[in-house]
Amino acid sequence: MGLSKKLMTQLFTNLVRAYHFDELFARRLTRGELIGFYHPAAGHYAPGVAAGTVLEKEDYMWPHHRAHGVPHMLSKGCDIKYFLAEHTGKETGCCSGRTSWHWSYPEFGIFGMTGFIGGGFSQMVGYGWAAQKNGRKQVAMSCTGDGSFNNGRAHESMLMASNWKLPIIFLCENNGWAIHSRIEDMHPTEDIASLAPGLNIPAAIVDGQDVFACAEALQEAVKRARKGDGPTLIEAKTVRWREHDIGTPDLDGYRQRTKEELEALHDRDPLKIATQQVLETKLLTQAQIDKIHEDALAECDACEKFADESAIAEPTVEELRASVYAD
Amino acid sequence: MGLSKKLMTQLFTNLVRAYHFDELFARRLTRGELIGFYHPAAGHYAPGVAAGTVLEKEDYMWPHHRAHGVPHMLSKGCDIKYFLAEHTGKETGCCSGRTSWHWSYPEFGIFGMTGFIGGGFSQMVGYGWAAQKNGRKQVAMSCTGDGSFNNGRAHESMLMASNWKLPIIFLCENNGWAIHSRIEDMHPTEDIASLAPGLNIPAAIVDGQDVFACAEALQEAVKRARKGDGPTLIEAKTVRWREHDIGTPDLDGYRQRTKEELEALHDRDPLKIATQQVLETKLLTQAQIDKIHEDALAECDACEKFADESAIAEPTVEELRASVYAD
Amino acid sequence: MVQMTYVEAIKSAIQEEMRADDSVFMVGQDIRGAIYPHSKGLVEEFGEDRIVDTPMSEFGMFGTAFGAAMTGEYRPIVDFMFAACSFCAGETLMVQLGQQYFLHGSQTPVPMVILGACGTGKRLANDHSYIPRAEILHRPGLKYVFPSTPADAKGLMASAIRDNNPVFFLYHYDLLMDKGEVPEGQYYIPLGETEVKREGTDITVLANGLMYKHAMEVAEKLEGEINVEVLDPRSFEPFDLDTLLASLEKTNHLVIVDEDHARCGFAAEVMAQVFEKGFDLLDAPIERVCIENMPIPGGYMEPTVVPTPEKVEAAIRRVLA
Amino acid sequence: MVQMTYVEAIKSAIQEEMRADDSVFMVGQDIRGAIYPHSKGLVEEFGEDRIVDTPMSEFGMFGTAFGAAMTGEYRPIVDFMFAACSFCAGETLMVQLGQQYFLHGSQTPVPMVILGACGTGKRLANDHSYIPRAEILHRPGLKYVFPSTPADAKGLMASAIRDNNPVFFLYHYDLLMDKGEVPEGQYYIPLGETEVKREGTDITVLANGLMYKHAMEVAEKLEGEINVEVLDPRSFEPFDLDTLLASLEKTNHLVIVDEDHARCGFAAEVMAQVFEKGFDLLDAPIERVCIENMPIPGGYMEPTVVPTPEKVEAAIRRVLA
Ligand SMILES: Cc1ncc(C[n+]2csc(CCOP(=O)(O)OP(=O)(O)O)c2C)c(N)n1
Ligand SMILES: Cc1ncc(C[n+]2csc(CCOP(=O)(O)OP(=O)(O)O)c2C)c(N)n1
Ligand SMILES: [Mg+2]
Ligand SMILES: [Mg+2]
Repeated sequence: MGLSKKLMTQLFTNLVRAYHFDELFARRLTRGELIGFYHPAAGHYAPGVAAGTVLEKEDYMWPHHRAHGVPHMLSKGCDIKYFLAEHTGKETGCCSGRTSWHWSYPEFGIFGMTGFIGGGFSQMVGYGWAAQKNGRKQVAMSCTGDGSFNNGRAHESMLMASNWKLPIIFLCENNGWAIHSRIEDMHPTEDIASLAPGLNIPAAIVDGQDVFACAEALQEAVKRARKGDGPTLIEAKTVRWREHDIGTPDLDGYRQRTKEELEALHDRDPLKIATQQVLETKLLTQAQIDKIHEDALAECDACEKFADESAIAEPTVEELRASVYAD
Repeated sequence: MGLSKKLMTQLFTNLVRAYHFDELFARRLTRGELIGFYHPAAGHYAPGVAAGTVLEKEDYMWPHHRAHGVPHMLSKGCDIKYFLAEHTGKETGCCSGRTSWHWSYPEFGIFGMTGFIGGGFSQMVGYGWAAQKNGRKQVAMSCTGDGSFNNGRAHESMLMASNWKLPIIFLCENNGWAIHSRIEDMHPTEDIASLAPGLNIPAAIVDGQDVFACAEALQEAVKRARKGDGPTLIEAKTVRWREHDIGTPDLDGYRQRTKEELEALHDRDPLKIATQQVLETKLLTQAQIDKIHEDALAECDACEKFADESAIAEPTVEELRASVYAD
Repeated sequence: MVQMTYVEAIKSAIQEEMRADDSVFMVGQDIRGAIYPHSKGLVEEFGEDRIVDTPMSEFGMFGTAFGAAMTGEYRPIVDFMFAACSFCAGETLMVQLGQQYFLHGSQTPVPMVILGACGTGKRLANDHSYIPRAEILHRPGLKYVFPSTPADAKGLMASAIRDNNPVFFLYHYDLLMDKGEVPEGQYYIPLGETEVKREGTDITVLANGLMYKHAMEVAEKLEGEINVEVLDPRSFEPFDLDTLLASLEKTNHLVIVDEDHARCGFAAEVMAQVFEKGFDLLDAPIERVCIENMPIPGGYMEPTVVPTPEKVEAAIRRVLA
Repeated sequence: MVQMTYVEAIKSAIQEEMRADDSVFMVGQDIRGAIYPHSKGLVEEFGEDRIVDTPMSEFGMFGTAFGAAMTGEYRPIVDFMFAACSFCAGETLMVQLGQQYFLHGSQTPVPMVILGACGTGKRLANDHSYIPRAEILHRPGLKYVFPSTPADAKGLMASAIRDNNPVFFLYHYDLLMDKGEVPEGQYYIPLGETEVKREGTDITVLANGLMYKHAMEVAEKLEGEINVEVLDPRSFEPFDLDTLLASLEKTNHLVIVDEDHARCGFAAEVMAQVFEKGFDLLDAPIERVCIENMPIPGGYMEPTVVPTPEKVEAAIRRVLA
């Protein structure tokens, strides 16, 4: 395996953190302690964790909306308490409580998001362009779902990245679904990666349930990008154990997803797989693993405490008017 | 060759007509006898002629803006006098003189156009959808340039056509240029056709200077579509002997296109190639060919006469107001 | 008359029209599974050929409807899920759609409905809560309706489907479960009829959608003190100014409430038209109560920037002061 | 002061700013070859790294500028060739661009210029002649300027590039070759200053771009008979109402000429603002002279639907009647 022990430990730790944060966000949404909606990871943790972990702080990133980007952001080093505060409408939120669910961590190369899927592909070209020109060997990581590759923005973004050999990694987190729609009905080939040759982009397909496999492929792609060899498309095959967003029926078209299908998806639990790997390779002991879980839970608690104790964001209209434009 | 003699004669005749009409439009624009602009075919005649000729009247079509769709439309059976009248601002114009350069031949499955390249890809899906559902075995032909395939609309249109096996033929008229931009700088692979496998669409590359080769490939694709086997991408490699639109400098990036390059492009003149073919295969005699040219020139004259003698379209504002909405 | 909710009324119009006319079909994302409830059960009744799910390809999805409409054989409904998603279809929707018929010699009608849900209240910020309105009204060739009640929902949707032009039918999340009396069977509200929803003599409030509810709430509250007439345009294009002018003959005072940004909005347009056609009818300047000229924030600050019953009441009092 | 054309003035501002600031770059289609003349010669001076040609991928092209601007290291100019092409970037331009800064906590400025040519006169019909205006003004967070003269062209472009927000800088085909005096070196016109371009006492005409020329033509013609004051907003957002109100204090009459569709247009917005802030200043209703609410036809019928000097004069006479 081409991953250092340090990186593997980080990946494992971030995976555990992503898992616990996903539980936290899902629980809070269900209890009415989170504003808006929540699109749970529910099995779909590893690609985002890998993407965030292999990057440097100053690299650019577009996190995926799945799990509201938390796996990606926490792995990149962002403190999730600001995002949770945002998601609960607090003054301390990463967008000053103005969105309920948008991220913004400019120091980490994460500038915001949009509710329009595919919207990130467009600005990704600009991140890549900036990264290429500024000479600091930054890269830009685009994390989006399988469904987003059916959008024309994906085509334009990959095409321009390829033309200009921009340092962009296109990570397709393919969980096989877009809301109620099976990828088989929405995308004409088996793999999203099949788009890459037509755009002269190298591609790889990896097991999205294996965080180490994801990281290896992504690390390779990041290396290529930093060397100036251009973009890569990485397709990580992952799963979605639950409904698209909490509370929405979990349908296959217009019929309930079957129990059998859902159960089968649990065969490959990214946390179990990673745990087995770190134990087998003796990277970590059970005691160390337990400690990682404990720390993650403590971090979750601290974030909740921070968010819950922060004041509600209720600026005056004058304050808001004064912040529409930058000086 | 899989083409009937009748079809070959039609193709040759339409090619001759397209050539003379292109000269006519170019001449009129230069003389100020045409409103707006004109994007001459200048070597780029054959794909459009083939596309129009292999279709039935009731098939749907999106003509290419190159030569303002005239090769396509005349080959499909449209009387060009209405288009010329439109292009000269006359009451008898195919859009009642409201556009100066848009086409509209609804009885021929040609419903209009737009100045935004790529705009046709979108509605093409609807034509294909209608053609598939109405059970009359219609097909829809999309004719656009190489440049348009860099637009996301192309991706979405081909993807949906592939998913639904719509009877659409995507003809890429690849003349190697988009205004001043070389395809090599704008598209990351050698062929536009390389996009097709990633979308599970069969594709073929043909010599766009050989009208018979184009027609053969397109006829095959039309057959597939009528049988219900779905879309095909046909890439016809053609040339552009002149500037993008008349009066614009003929640049390669920001330098003049070289004489040598332009001269080399003339090596493969579609009219010469076709003439040689019809003579060699004894499809037509020189006398017959001469007659075809004569008839085409007479047709051009008649169109000009019609347009020039038609009244200028100057409706009252009340008349215009009354025609914004359909009843 | 039957009691039904606003969303049931929308669906009921779609059902009636689809039963009556095979050429009506619906295309959108996850509409078979009814990600938004107006399409619930439609695929079971009409089948997958007429309730069509597409990939997340807004240009292709929109084009499916646009192209099919032009062939003259179909009357499509394109469902953008949340209404602002319609902007994802770019110039095909914003420019081509409205000009197609007129520019090409008024030969090829484009009978289609553009459907989307929107409105503030969910606190999800601009993308999801924004109501596309003035941008659409500004583009010529596009009709636009927005229902305030279940009966409006049914009657406007049915008329939108029957219309031979592109009609935007947008509806409000927050009204979905509102109940009301709705005529049974096919029922049409002609496009372009402002409705006097509540009679009054002191002041006219022009309001629609959730704002209509705010206006009614304020009118009830002020009952006895100020006699508020509430008008609902229902159809923003075509817009029936005459009914408004008739109301102003009586009240001589006007407040316009619009759940849209003020700048270059519908409220400004109505003010301009009243300026042009009813200048002498007014005893005081018109007030408009709109969304602040800023992207709609989510979280707890939505009420700070969108019209509320309190703001409507204050405007009424200022105009009458 | 030097004499130069409107298009030279645009270019000169771009050059000055690019010389002064390495972070300014330009991205568009066929701009190296200057398919529209404002970029002629720029690639020779600034190189291919800063004058960047893209494929016909409007989302990617727009995103190059949008993304680069957000990184804080670049001040891009994105050139859409003809201005309506900007709609091809769909919701990224219409929704994301204006909300990006504010929604995300006012942390990440988006300093960029959106450039495009437009205007009637070429008879090419709606797509090419249409001036995107009210749709942009309606979307919060976007600034918008449009020059009428060479000096405006230079000063507004320079300020647009220096601004830390997205600024639409659109210009008119028909003014390209107009000549005028232009200050040498760096020259800035602050955004949001209506200019009194011609003093008068009887009536105020607010007009911009080609319409400004029409207004001046009419003012000269009426000289002696009617004393017309001509105001040019230059910047539509931010818009300086105060200068207009000051003018109305004097003239008490207003005609607004706008080369845009009337419905929900800038003219309506100004009428609304005057209603709100200057109701008592007016001796007669305002008239707006705008494009008819229909897609702009090409051919010979353009003058029938767009404002002409004759229509402006008629409006002035009606208002003063
Ligand atoms: C432009 C746009 N179209 C549709 C939607 C509604 N929508 C939200 S998430 C989603 C599916 C996304 O699927 P995918 O990209 O595979 O990501 P996943 O949720 O499966 O992780 C859709 C259709 C949207 N938000 N934006
Ligand atoms: C959306 C859009 N972008 C840009 C343009 C300007 N434009 C007109 S034709 C053209 C190039 C077209 O190239 P191609 O598709 O290869 O067709 P060709 O003209 O070479 O036949 C461009 C960029 C446009 N009309 N619409
Ligand atoms: Mg998915
Ligand atoms: Mg080309």
